[in-house]
Amino acid sequence: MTPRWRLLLLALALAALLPAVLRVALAMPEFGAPTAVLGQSVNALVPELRHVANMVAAVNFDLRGFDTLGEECMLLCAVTGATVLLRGARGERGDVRAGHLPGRPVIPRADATVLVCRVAATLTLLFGISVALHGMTTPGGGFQGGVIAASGLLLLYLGEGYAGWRTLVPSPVLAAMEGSGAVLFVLCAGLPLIAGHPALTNGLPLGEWKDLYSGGLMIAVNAAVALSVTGSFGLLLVEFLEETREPADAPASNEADHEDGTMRART
Amino acid sequence: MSGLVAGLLLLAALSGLLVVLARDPRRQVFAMAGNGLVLGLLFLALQAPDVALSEIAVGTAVTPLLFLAALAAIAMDRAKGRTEGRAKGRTADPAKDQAEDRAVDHAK
Amino acid sequence: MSLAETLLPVAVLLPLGVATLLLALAHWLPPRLPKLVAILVALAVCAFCVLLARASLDGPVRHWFGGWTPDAAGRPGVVLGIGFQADPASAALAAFCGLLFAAAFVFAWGYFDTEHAHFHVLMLLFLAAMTGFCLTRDLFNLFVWFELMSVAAFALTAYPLGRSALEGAFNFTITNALASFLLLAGTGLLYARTGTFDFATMGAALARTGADPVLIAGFVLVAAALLTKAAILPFHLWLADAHAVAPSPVSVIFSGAMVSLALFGLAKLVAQVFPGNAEVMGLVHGLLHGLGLATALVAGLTAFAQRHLKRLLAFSTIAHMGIMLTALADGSGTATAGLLLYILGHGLTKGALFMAAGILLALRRSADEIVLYGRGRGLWAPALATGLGGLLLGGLPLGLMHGATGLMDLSAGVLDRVVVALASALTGAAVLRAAARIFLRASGVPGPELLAPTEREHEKPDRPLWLMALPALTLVALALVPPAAVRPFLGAAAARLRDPSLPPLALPEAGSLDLAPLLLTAVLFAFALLRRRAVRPLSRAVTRSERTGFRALQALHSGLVGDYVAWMAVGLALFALAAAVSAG
Amino acid sequence: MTLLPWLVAAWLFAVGLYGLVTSRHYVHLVGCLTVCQSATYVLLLGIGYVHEAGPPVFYDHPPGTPAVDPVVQALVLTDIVVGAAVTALLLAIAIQVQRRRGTLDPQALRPLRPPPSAAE
Repeated sequence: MTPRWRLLLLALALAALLPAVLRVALAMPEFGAPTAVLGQSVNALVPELRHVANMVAAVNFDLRGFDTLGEECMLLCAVTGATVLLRGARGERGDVRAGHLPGRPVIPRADATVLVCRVAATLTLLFGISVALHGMTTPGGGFQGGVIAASGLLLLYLGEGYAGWRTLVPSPVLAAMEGSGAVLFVLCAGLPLIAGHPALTNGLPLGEWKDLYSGGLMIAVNAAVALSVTGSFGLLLVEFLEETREPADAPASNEADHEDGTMRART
Repeated sequence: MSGLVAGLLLLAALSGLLVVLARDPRRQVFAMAGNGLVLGLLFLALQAPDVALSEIAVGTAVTPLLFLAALAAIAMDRAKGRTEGRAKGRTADPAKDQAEDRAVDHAK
Repeated sequence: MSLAETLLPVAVLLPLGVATLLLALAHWLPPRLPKLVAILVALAVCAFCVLLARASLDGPVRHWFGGWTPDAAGRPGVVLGIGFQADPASAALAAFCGLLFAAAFVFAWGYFDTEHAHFHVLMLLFLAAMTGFCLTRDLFNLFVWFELMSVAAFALTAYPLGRSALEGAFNFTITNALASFLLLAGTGLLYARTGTFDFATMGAALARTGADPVLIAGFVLVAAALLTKAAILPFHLWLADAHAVAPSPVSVIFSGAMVSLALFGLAKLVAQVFPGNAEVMGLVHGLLHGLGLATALVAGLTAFAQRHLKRLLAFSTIAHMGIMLTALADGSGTATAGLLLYILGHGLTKGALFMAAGILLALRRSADEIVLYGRGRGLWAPALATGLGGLLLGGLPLGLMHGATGLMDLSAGVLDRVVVALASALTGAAVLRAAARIFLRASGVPGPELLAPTEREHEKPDRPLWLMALPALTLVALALVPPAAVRPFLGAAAARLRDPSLPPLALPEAGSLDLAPLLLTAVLFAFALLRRRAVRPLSRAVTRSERTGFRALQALHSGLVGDYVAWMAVGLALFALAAAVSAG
Repeated sequence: MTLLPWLVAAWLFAVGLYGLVTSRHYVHLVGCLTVCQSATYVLLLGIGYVHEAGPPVFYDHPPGTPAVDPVVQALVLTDIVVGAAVTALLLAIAIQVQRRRGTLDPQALRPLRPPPSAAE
């Protein structure tokens, strides 16, 4: 099909869909006045039942915790898949990585840059941990905290340069974090079964409302998610940034593009 | 509906359109980050701070970054391809294909 | 809690736990261990689900995660948590997935010698997603497993990193990601109206509300998503790309279980959530039925015009999905029983056929029936699997698939029976033609299949033949089990898919011996192999028009992702128009 | 006016589809997919919104004060993860496609192609 015909086909389909969309939009429960009772029931019942302030966290880590387990596994699956795809061309062994090749141009950075980046990375990491820790009481939680913590790795990259960054952030450790976070989650789900309770039963003391420790098992699940997400996104960033470095023969990169010719002449 | 929510909804519709219309992938990345920010604000206005926080972390920071990294990798490969020539192993040699096919067809 | 109730979540948690453990310990494990563990886990899942299927014969086995039973809220119609429910059909299908995975793991033994067990991690997550998809009774939870299944499948398709594999995976990912958005949007609409995700509660709420565009739209979006996964026209275009290029052990799972599982999910939703809504049931009986027939016919013809064995098998899968969709649209008890049996029989047969294709890719370095002409001689095991598989697809009056067709025919009209017979004959004859060319060196002048797309990729060769042949032959042998052996179970499964309290359905003994499809297969097979070079003007004209027709089919399956997306929009528009017509 | 959220959701999905169909670059195509996905965020959060209500976090205001639906928010969180996961996979595939084929134009890329002899 030529692009023109394809566009025409889409236009026809969308034109046919338009009246249906309008009919459905008119029949929807009015915006701002939903009729679904589940959400309001959660708001009414769960603070009492679980002693937590953040209802979204309660839904994510307790009521519908099993969804979150599937979601974490999905992330892990995607990261594993992306790793396989990207490493396929580079080879899987860490020790023959581009980052360890001798002769790579080291771009000098000002001491101030390095320092600022180190401080900022630490602060980002702490912020991420704090967001994750306060997941039961304020907006945030393991997922958001994990993403923020993982993005702190990027600041390290900016500051340390490639080689230093690679030694600071070993990908086996990230993979182990990702995997062990998910294992912890599976244990949270599976251990109650051994005691004869349903999976993911929240059997720990619930703690005090608005307290850092509130929600019982949710704390452990939250920590598992934080660990797994940090590992996953960290690994993802590492693998993608690795791609911007040329493996093997030509040590070209974004910053070193202009040096490319001279490098190749030398080798 | 408050004017704020309505305005942000319209802005989201507009920024989504811009993401699609930015045909150059590099420009699109910035449109995408903008779209993520608008969506984050919209979610905040819709009283969903948890979602807003993740959308801003993922939609305006991590995802655009992955796009930039991918684009850098692609640009590098293009540059390498220009210097080395394209034929080597990338596209199968059509002449060889044809010869092999003809031999097979004749076998019957 | 009874043992069965405890086992219910374990069927998902075990593969998930082992996969994550393998990932966490990847750097420190001996390379052979993950392979062995993967096989054991798949067999364990299979065994657990068999136990669940047996236990659920006495009534459904339920498990409420976190103890959030429907009573926990103390408000009627409010289900706070997620439930799993094993009825005989769901548990049996989950067991079948475990079995197929075990066979695929054995088949793939030496294939993936990459480090860090990434292949096995992905496959185990895939398995967990499939069992979760079978056993859940929560619509959003279904979405989560649907998506995990998709993500694992995307990664596994691209795993070989070949040119075609990457592009096939790209098309697969884009179309199926769109499908998942549709599923989520549909879930949202249904939630907006019913305020729950639980199948049973949602069904009760739906029965109370009458005609409602929101509910119909919710169904349409959910159905479109599941039909995309199940590769029903016009959402089917991605399948041939993905199944043809994925590594063979993965194609076994794709064609054997993944697509039919999506159809099973739809059947379950139609049976448990939507029976109270007349408009939706009108769409099911009308539009879905028509789409099923069209799919069977179009894909059957396209399969007949393929030369790449895996692509041929992929189109045959689409055709058989169409046949299953007609049974789903029929919806009667016997048709549902037929559908369940067909899923098993087709899955086993197709799994074996993809394994045979994989053996050729490994040992003869091609899957193109014209390139492989006569080069399969001496490979008796894949020859046997391909021959028997082709005969089974083509309507051999033995085994599970034939029993299933017999059950489906009980309530089918004449048109249905003709189309089903034609589609199975086309796919069976296509497989037999390829087998005759590859293994027997028998061939007429190639017809339109000469023009079909192909690829020169091969798979890792140094694997022992018996290790690949054993699972293939086992699957064929299982497909040949007489349907009478499962009839009592099947009756209970079909009835309880709809309502757990229904008594088992009394299924009739095998009906008359229907040889029509097999005869049609034989005719088409003879036509393919006796074809001579067209010399006379009349036969030339016939050949030319035939080529034009098949060119149109090839053009439809263009491999361009933009086309696929446009056709998906057309599919949605079809649903919208059909709903508008039925609403008057 | 109250139709606006639903129409915006439909618009975002349609615009995304338009982008997918007309795109000439794999990476651009992935960007269009994220636009399609943002339609589901808007739809779901729109479904859960309550006028004059606060966020479903009872920290500053006690339980019992009106709050929007937390369940759909949890669903959207899952959805965002799905989006990131799929995007990462697609970008990884795109990088590899560029390496093997030397182009990223969807119009030039199709898995399995007709054999050269078919041209006749």
